[in-house]
Amino acid sequence: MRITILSFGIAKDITGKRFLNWEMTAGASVGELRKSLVESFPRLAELASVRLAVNSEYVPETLELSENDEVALIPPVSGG
Amino acid sequence: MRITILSFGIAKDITGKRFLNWEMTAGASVGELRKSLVESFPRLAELASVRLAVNSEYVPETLELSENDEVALIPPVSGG
Amino acid sequence: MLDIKLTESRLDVNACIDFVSAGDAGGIDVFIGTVRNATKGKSVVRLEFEAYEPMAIAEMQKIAEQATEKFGTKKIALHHRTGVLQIGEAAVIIAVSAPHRAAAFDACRFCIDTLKETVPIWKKEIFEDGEVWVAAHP
Amino acid sequence: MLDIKLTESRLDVNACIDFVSAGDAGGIDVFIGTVRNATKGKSVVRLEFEAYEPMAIAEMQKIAEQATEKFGTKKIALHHRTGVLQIGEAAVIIAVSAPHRAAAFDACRFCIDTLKETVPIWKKEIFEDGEVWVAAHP
Repeated sequence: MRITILSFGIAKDITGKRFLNWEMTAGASVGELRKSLVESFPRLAELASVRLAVNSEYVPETLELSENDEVALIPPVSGG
Repeated sequence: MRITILSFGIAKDITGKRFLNWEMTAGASVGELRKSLVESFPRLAELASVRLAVNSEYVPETLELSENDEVALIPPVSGG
Repeated sequence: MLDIKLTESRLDVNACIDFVSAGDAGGIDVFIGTVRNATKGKSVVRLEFEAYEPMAIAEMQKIAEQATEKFGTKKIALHHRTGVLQIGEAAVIIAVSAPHRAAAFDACRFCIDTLKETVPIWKKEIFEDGEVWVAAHP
Repeated sequence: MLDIKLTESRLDVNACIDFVSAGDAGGIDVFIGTVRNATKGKSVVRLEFEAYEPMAIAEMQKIAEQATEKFGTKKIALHHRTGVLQIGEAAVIIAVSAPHRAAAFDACRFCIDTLKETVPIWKKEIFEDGEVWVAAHP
């Protein structure tokens, strides 16, 4: 299934693009997607943290992804 | 000796005047002045509190007054 | 740096914020105390504030100095109004800048809490059917 | 009532205060987070804020709703800026009105503390000799 990846802040510097199309096997979890992304972009592992938000919501890593989900890479936030 | 009394807020409603000239024996304390004022204006005793400030400073009741001191009657403050 | 003011004119929040703004201040906290339209369910028509002016200014100055010392703030503006106020108008504005926000919040709160305890200013609430000096009686 | 805004335009503190003002509010607390001219002694030239906009707005809305529920506040304005900011400009303004001041202070502080933890907004500091995404690395 296809997942859309959005990268922000330093995560965008690392992935090189705001939007990426990412293939995962059906039923993959957020945790499995994280693993797959870190394999392709090892520098993500150097960050203080990266949260994955699915369709604009923070979710547990165990959540099963669905076709066309939009997953955002959220490095440490620093607003305010 | 002569003391100038300033009354504010409800204390002014009770004494009836902003300024009063008050005679005290030399060496009288702030506590003695308070007693003398309450004798003349018993309604002062009904207030939640009355602090006496001497020359614009909060002082202990034991302070000895001096000729021409300015003593303010400070009922409960309610600024802000 | 401190800006202490007791005035019969309308208070100006922008003047307070401008005073405390500084390139090395990361956080500004501003407290605005306004005149409420009711007390214990009873409708307030307007308020009058009276101050023992020289002492009120001296106490406000002391409070701002203590806050600066205690919390390491950069600048404090502390303005209080006197005279007749209409509903919704600001009676007091306190603006505090600090390198970090916790100090700005703590100092601003210290200023308003202490002001309400020690500064010789008195508020009279005027109702349709009478008036009362706030907090005068137990 | 809540006023949530994410914008590339200059923030307007008066608009925030006007929004939260109400006849039954006795206290307004306003926090202004400004761009500092230095980090760890190093001179900052300017800042850039980037946001994941729909999620940032949704999280800001949640924070303001939680604060209203938790502290019983009347109105909250929560404005955050994005894009390029110069030194001294406001990155965030939070205004809160409440019947009593403690609730206004507590809710305002809750909003800025929570915003800094959860809202997907990122700050890049630009120095003379480079740039850095704040807090990205351990």
